[in-house]
Amino acid sequence: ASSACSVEKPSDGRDAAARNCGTGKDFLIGMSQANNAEPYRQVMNNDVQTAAKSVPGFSVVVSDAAQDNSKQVADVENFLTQKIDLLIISPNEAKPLTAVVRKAYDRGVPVIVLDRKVEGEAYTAFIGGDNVAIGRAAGEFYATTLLPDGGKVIEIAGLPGSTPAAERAQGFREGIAANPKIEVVASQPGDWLREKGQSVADALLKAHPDAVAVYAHNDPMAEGAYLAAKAAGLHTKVKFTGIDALPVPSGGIKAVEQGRLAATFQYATGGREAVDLARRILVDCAEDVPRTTTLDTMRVTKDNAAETYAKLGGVA
Amino acid sequence: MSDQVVVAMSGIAKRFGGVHALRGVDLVLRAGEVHALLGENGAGKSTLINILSGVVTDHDGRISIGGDPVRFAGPAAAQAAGIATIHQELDLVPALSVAENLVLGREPRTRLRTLDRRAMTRTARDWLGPLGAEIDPRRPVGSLRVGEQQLVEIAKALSLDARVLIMDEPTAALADAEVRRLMSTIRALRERGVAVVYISHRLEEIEHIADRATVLRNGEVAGTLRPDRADRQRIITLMVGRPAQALFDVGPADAERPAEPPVLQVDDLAVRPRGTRPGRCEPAGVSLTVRAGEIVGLAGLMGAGRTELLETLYGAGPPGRRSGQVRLAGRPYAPRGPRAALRAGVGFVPEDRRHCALVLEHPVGRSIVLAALRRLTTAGFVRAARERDAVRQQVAALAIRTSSAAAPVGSLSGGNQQKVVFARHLLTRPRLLLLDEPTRGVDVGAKAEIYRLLRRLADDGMGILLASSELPELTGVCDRIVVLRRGRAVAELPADGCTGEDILTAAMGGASAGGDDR
Amino acid sequence: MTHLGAPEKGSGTPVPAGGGTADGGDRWWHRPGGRGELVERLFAVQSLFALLVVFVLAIAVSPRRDGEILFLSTENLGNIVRAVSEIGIIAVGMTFVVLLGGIDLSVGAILGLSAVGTATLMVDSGLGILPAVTVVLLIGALFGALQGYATARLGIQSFIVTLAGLQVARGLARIWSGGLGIPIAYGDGPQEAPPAFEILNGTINGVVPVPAVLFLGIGVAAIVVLRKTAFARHVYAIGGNEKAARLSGVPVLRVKVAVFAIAGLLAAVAGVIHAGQLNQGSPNDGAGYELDAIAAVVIGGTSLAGGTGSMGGTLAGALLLGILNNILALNNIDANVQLLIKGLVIVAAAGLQKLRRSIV
Amino acid sequence: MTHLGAPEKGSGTPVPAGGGTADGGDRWWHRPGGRGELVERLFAVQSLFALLVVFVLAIAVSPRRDGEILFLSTENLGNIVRAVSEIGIIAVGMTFVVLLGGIDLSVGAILGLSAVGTATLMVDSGLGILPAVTVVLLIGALFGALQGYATARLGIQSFIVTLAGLQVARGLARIWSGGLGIPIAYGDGPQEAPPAFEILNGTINGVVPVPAVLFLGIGVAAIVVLRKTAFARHVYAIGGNEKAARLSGVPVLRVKVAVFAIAGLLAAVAGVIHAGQLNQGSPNDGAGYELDAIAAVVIGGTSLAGGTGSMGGTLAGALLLGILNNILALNNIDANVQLLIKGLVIVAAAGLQKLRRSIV
Ligand SMILES: Nc1ncnc2c1ncn2[C@@H]1O[C@H](COP(=O)(O)OP(=O)(O)OP(=O)(O)O)[C@@H](O)[C@H]1O
Ligand SMILES: Nc1ncnc2c1ncn2[C@@H]1O[C@H](COP(=O)(O)OP(=O)(O)OP(=O)(O)O)[C@@H](O)[C@H]1O
Ligand SMILES: [Mg+2]
Ligand SMILES: [Mg+2]
Repeated sequence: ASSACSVEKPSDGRDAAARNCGTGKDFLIGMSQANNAEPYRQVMNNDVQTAAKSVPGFSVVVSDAAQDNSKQVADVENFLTQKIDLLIISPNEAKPLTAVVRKAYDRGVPVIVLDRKVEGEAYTAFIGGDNVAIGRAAGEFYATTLLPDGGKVIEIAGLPGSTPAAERAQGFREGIAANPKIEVVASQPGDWLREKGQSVADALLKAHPDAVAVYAHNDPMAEGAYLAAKAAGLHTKVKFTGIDALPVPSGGIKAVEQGRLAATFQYATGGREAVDLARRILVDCAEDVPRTTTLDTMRVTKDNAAETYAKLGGVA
Repeated sequence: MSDQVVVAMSGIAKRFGGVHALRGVDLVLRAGEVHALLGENGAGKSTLINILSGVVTDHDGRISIGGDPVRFAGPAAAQAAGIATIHQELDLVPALSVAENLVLGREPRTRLRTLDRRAMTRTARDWLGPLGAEIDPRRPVGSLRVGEQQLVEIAKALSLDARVLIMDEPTAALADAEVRRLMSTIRALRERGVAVVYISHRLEEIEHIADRATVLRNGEVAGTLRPDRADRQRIITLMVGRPAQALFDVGPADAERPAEPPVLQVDDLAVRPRGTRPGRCEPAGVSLTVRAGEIVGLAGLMGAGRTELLETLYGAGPPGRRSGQVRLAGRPYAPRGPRAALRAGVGFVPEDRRHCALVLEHPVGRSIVLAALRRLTTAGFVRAARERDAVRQQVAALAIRTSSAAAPVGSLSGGNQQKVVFARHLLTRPRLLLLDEPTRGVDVGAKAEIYRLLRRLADDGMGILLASSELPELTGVCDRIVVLRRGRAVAELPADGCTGEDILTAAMGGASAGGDDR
Repeated sequence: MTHLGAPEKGSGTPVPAGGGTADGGDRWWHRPGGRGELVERLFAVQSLFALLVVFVLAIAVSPRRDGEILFLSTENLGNIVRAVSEIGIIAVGMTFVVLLGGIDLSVGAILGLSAVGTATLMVDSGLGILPAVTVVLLIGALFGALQGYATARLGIQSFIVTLAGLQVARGLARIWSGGLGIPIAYGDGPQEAPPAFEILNGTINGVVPVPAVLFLGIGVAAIVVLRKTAFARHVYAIGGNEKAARLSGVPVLRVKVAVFAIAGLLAAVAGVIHAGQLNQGSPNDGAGYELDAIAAVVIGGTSLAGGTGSMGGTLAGALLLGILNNILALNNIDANVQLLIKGLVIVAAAGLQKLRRSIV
Repeated sequence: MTHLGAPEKGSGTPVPAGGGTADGGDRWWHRPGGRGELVERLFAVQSLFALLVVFVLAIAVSPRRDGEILFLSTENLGNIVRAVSEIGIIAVGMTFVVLLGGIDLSVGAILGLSAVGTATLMVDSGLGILPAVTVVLLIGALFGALQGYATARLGIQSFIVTLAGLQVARGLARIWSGGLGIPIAYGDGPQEAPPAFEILNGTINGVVPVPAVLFLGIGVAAIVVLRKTAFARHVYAIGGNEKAARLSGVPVLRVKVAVFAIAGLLAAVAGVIHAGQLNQGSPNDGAGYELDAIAAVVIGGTSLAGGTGSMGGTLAGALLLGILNNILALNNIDANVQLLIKGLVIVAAAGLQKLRRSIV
C-alpha cells in the first residue's frame, strides 16, 4: 500500500540476486548489527567474521547501530552506497527496518536476516532461534529435572517490551504447566544486564526467602542473581538457570561448567549458518536456499558443558 | 522645584533574615527636585530604592505614586509606573550591543513585528550623545570600559523618560569630565520636572546638585536637610551618629624619616599584548618609583591605562611582550601570574569587586582568607584557630559590618564588600600594595578609616600605589602623584600644594587640553 | 589606541579629552577592511568553514567504485541530510535552550513519546493525520513548557529538571505503548494509518528526502526568528545576564517557558518524522539523541554558558556530524574506532571555537 | 600582623553596629543568630532530613513477612549500601567537579574501562592485585587529568570535553576487551585472579558488604578534605568566580586538573569494585552511571553552577537514591512507573534545595 510521492516500487530482484556470483570472485558482505554492546550479538559478529575467513574471496564489514533503529537504517543505506554484494542483518526491531531491507533486496542484494525477523517477504533467508521453544525447554527442565517436587521460582526477565523477553516468559510458563507445584512468585526485569540482575535478585530473594530457583532470561542476569544469592549465603539453596550458552569465557557454558548455574539453554547466534548460506548464494550461485532456518536449542548442564563448549568453538 | 508630591513612601521596613535593613522609613519625592540619599555603607539606601523600583517586593509599609497607593510585582511594574532606576551594580548583558541593551525589554518593532534595528541605533545615539559618550551603539557592551558601561546604564535609564529617576552611585566608576556632564544632564531633568533620587558617597557632588537630602542611619531616617546650607561636618555627624574626624586628616607623613629604599622601580615599562584587546590601553612607557613608607597616586583620565598598569605589575595583564625594567625591592620582577606576584609580596585590590574578587554566596570569613591560605595551612589543612584570629583582626581593623563571619558576602552592603576585598590583600602582608579605586562606593567614615589605615601601613614600611579617579583622594592621601596618559607616565607631581586642576591639566596633555588635538 | 598591532608612532600623540576611546582604533568591530573585521568575518562563518573542510576531506577520503566518488552520489548526500534531520531539528530547539543558558536532556525521550503517540493515535485511535500530529505536537510543547516552568519558577537547574523529564517521558512512552513498538500500517481500514503519512518516507523530485526539507525549512525559519525578533533578544539577554534582563523588564518566566516549549515542540516534530520514517512508534527510540544535538549546538559555536551563539552554526554543526558519521561508515572504520574519532573531532571543533574568541 | 592589631581604642574606630563583631564569641564566628539561624541549621542537614523522610516512608510501605519488615533486615540494608556504593563513589568525585562549576560525563565509561582493565591485567597479564589495581587507578586518574587539562587550558566546557571523553573511554574499553566481558576466575593457576580479590564480594563480620565500607570510607575522607583543606577552598573559589580566584593567587590550572583527576580516579575505583562484585570486566558497563551520580550530587544540595554544596549532602543523596530503588523493587512496582516516580523524586529533592535558599 504505497502512496503518492515517490516511494520506491518493488522491482523484481530475484534474478538480479543471481547476477553477481561464481567462484574466484571477491565479495563484500555487509553485516549490520543491532547492538554490539550485547555479548550475544558481539559473539554473533565474531562467528560471522570467523566463518567468513574460511571462505576465499569473502570480506565482511560490520556496523553497530547501538540499539538505534534510525542508525541501523543509515548503516544499511551506507552499505548500499558501498555496493555490497550481500547483506546480513540482525535487526534492532522488525518494522522500522523492513523498508530498508526491502530496498536492498529490490536492488538485487541478497539479504540474510538473523535472529529477529523483518516484516513481509522481501528477504532471501531468515535464520533464527525459537524463543518460545527455548523458554519451554527451560520450563520442562524445571518441571521434570530441576524441581520435580515443585517450589517457588523467581523470574528475572529481559528488557521490558522486547520480544525475546515476552517469548521466553511465555514458553517457560508453558513448560512448567506440566508440574502444578511450581509457582512463579515474582518477575522483575533485569534489562539483560548482569548488575541489574544482581540488584533485582537482592531484593527479590529478600522478599521471597523461600524461593528455590531463579529463572533468568539470559546468562548474565543469572550470574548476577547467583552473586546476589552468594552474598546472602543462599547460593547453595537456590538454583539458577540462564539462556544463551555463549561459547566464550564470560558465557553461560563456563558458568555451568564451574557450577554456578544449574543449566543454560543455547540460543545459537546463527552466524556460522549465515555465512554458509552466503557462500551458497554467492559462490555456488544457489537459487533455492532455505527460506527459514530455525536453530535448535540445546540444554547445557554440568554433564555436557565442557564438550559443548569445545563443539561450539569456544576459546579456552 | 514645585511642591507636587510624586512619590510618598511611609513606614517602609524590610528584614533580611535577622538583619533589619530598614525600620520604618518615610520618604517624599517632589517633582523637579534632586533628592539625595545619604548614609553609611549598609545604612539601607540601596534597599530603600530597590523597594521603590520593584526589585524587592516583600516589604512592610506603603508606597503611593501621584497619590495612588501602589504595590509593585516586579521591576517591570515599577518601570510602567514611570520609575527608572540605575542600580548600584552594573547590570548589562555583555554579549548584546549597546543599542540592544538600551532598548532591552521594549524593543522597537517594524510593521512586520520584527526588530527595528535602525530605530534602536537611533535611540542609542540620541541618549548617549548628551552624556558625551562617543560609543558606537553596535559595540558589544562586554568590550566597554567600566565607565562607559556606567554611561550606557545612565542613558538607558534616561531613555525611559520617567517621572522618577533613581541613581544609586552613578558616578562611582566615572571620572571628572563625565561627572560634570552628568550633573548638567541632571539639572536639565530637574527643569523638566523629573524627581531624581541621587545616592553617592561623594559629598561634593551632593552639595553641588541636591536640593534636599535624607540621611539614613541603621535603617532609620536620621534627618532631612538642605545640603547647600548644611556644613559637611554636620552631614557626617548625622550619618555616623557622632562627630567624625575630618576625611583627609590622615596624620602627616613622617617628614623626618630618612629616604627609604625603593620597593618598586619601574623603568620604561611597555607591554605589547598578543592578539587584539579592544578598549585596553597597555603600559607604553611608564617609569616610576615607590619607596617603602610612601603612598604614590596614579592619576589619569578614564582609559589612561591605570588599571592596565596595575594589572601588569600584578601579573594579571594579557599575555604579550614586555620591555623595560621592573624591580621589586631591588630584584628584577616579572611575575608570570597573580600567584607569583603574591609570593613576591605584591597585593592588588581590583576595581570591579563583583567580577574580579568576590563570590556573593561565600562566607565573609572564607573570602577574607582566600589569598593568604598558605600562611594558615599546615600540610594542606587549614588551621581553624589561626583562620578565625586572622578574620577577626581584619573585620575589626577595617570595621567590616557583618552579622557573622559565616554570613554570605552578598548580604553585605556595597562598601562593606569592598572592605572584604581590601582585607583579603592586607592579610597577605604585602610589601607593595596596588590599589585600583579602592574606596569606590565606600562611605565617608569608612573612607577616612581606610586612609588612616593606608598611612599606618605605609609607616610600617609598605609601599602603596593608589590609582584613583577622585582627585581629593589623590591630593589628600598621597605623597606623590604620577599622571598617566595613553599608557605613558607624563608627569610626576608632589602632593604638597598640588591641586586637582594641576593633575587634570597634566592628564589632558598640557595647557592646550580640550580634546581637539587628536 | 594602538592595540591593533602597530606600535605608536610619534610619542607625542595627544589623548582625546574626556576619555580615551574616541580614537578610530576602537571601532575595529565595524571598521571596513580592518584586520579585526577580517578575522571576525572569517570566524563568523567559521562553523560553515569547518563544515566545508570536513566536506572536502570527505570527498578526498571517500571510497570510489568504478571511478565514481561514492560520497558524492546524490543518493548518499540525500541520505546524509535525511539521517541528520531528526537530530538537526532537535538541535534547533536545543539552540534556543542553550542560548538561554539552559540544557534540555529530555528531547530524546520526548521524541520517543511522540513517535509512540503518532503511531497510537493514527493506528489505534483512528485519528487523521492532522489531528494526530496536532495532539502529539501539543503534548511535546506542553511537556517542554512544564519543564520550563519548573526551571523558571522553582529555580531548579534545567539539567536536573530535564533529566527527570527524560525519565518521566520515557516511562510514559513505555506505558502508553505497552513497551512495544507500535507498527504503522497504511491503508483505509481500521488499525491503519492514512497513506498520505508515508510522504515522510518519500522524496521530492525523487531526490531530496522530505525530512531533509523539513529540517532545512525549520532551520531557516529559526535563523530568521533568532535574527529578527525581540523574543530572540530576550533569549540572548536572559542567557547573558538574567538579572539584567529581569531589571530591564524582560518577561523572564514567559520567555523561559516559551523556549522550553519550543524545544519540546521541535522534539515532537522530530518524533513524528521518526515514526514516519520507520513506520513505527517505538518507546525506546531517541535514546542519547540529546547528546548528539548538544554536540551539534556546541560545534556550531553556541556557548553552553548561554548568551552567545547562532542558529546557522547549529545547522552547520549538525551537517558536520552527519558527514562525519557517513564518511566513517563508508570507509568501514571499526565501530569502536569511530567512537574514538568522533570524540576527538568534537573536542577539536569546540577547541576551534575557543581559538576564535582568543584571536578576535 | 602587628600593623593590623586590635582596633585602636579611642581613635574613633566605628564600632560595627547591629550586633556585629562586638560580642564576638564563637557564635559570631559560626552563624548569625535569630530565626535565620534556626532555619539555616534545619536545612544544613536537610539532605540528611530528606534521607530520613525517605527512610521512614520506606519502612512504612515495606512489604512484611511474618511480622518482619523486609526493608529493615540487616541484609537488605547491607544490599542497599552495596548497590549504591559504585554510584556513590563516583558521586564523591563528581561533587568536586560540580563544585568547580564543571560536569563529568565520562565517569561511567571510565568505570567500564577500569573494570575491563582490572580483569585483563589480573587474568590475562597475570598481574597481582596490587600492581593491577595500581595501573587501573593510574589510568583512570590520568584520563581524568587529561580531560581537566583540556578544559582548563583550552577553555572548552567540561560538558563537551567529557562527552568526548565518554566516547573515547568506551571505545578504548571495547577495543581492549574485544567487545566481550572478561570473566574473572579465582585460583592460583594461569588465567586466574588471586582469590584475595574476591574480598570485594564479601562482607565484614558477615554483615557489612566490603564495597559499602569502601564507599563510606571514601565518603568520610572526602568530607574531611572538603571541610579542612586549602585545596577545597580553592575548588569552591574557582567554582564561585574563576577570575577572582585567579587574582587571589589560586593555581587554577593545577586545581582543575587535580579535580578531574580525582573524578577519574574514583571512577576507576568504582570500576575495580564493579569488576570484583560481578567477577567480570565488561566494556559496556557503567553506561548512564554519570547521570545517577549527578542526580545524587544535586539531590545533595550542590549547585551545578558551582561554588556551593557539600559532600555530606552527596552521600545522603546517593543513599536516598539507593533506598528509593530498593523499596520500589521490593514492592514490585512496574518498571515504567518506577521511572516516573524516580523522575518526580529527583525534581522534588532539587526543589527542596531551592526552597532552602529562598527562605534563609
Ligand atoms: N540580600 C540581602 N540579604 C541579607 N542582607 C542584606 C541583603 N541586602 C542587603 N542586606 C543588608 O541590609 C543592609 C542595608 O544594605 P544596603 O545595600 O541597603 O546598604 P546601602 O546603604 O546601600 O550601603 P552602600 O552605601 O554600601 O551601598 C545591610 O546591613 C546589608 O547587609
Ligand atoms: N574590551 C575589553 N576587554 C578586556 N578588558 C577591558 C575591555 N574594555 C575595558 N577593559 C578593562 O576594564 C577595566 C576597567 O576600565 P575603566 O573603564 O575602569 O577604565 P579606567 O579605570 O577609567 O581607566 P584606567 O584605569 O585605564 O585609567 C580596565 O582594566 C580595562 O582594561
Ligand atoms: Mg548601596
Ligand atoms: Mg581603572
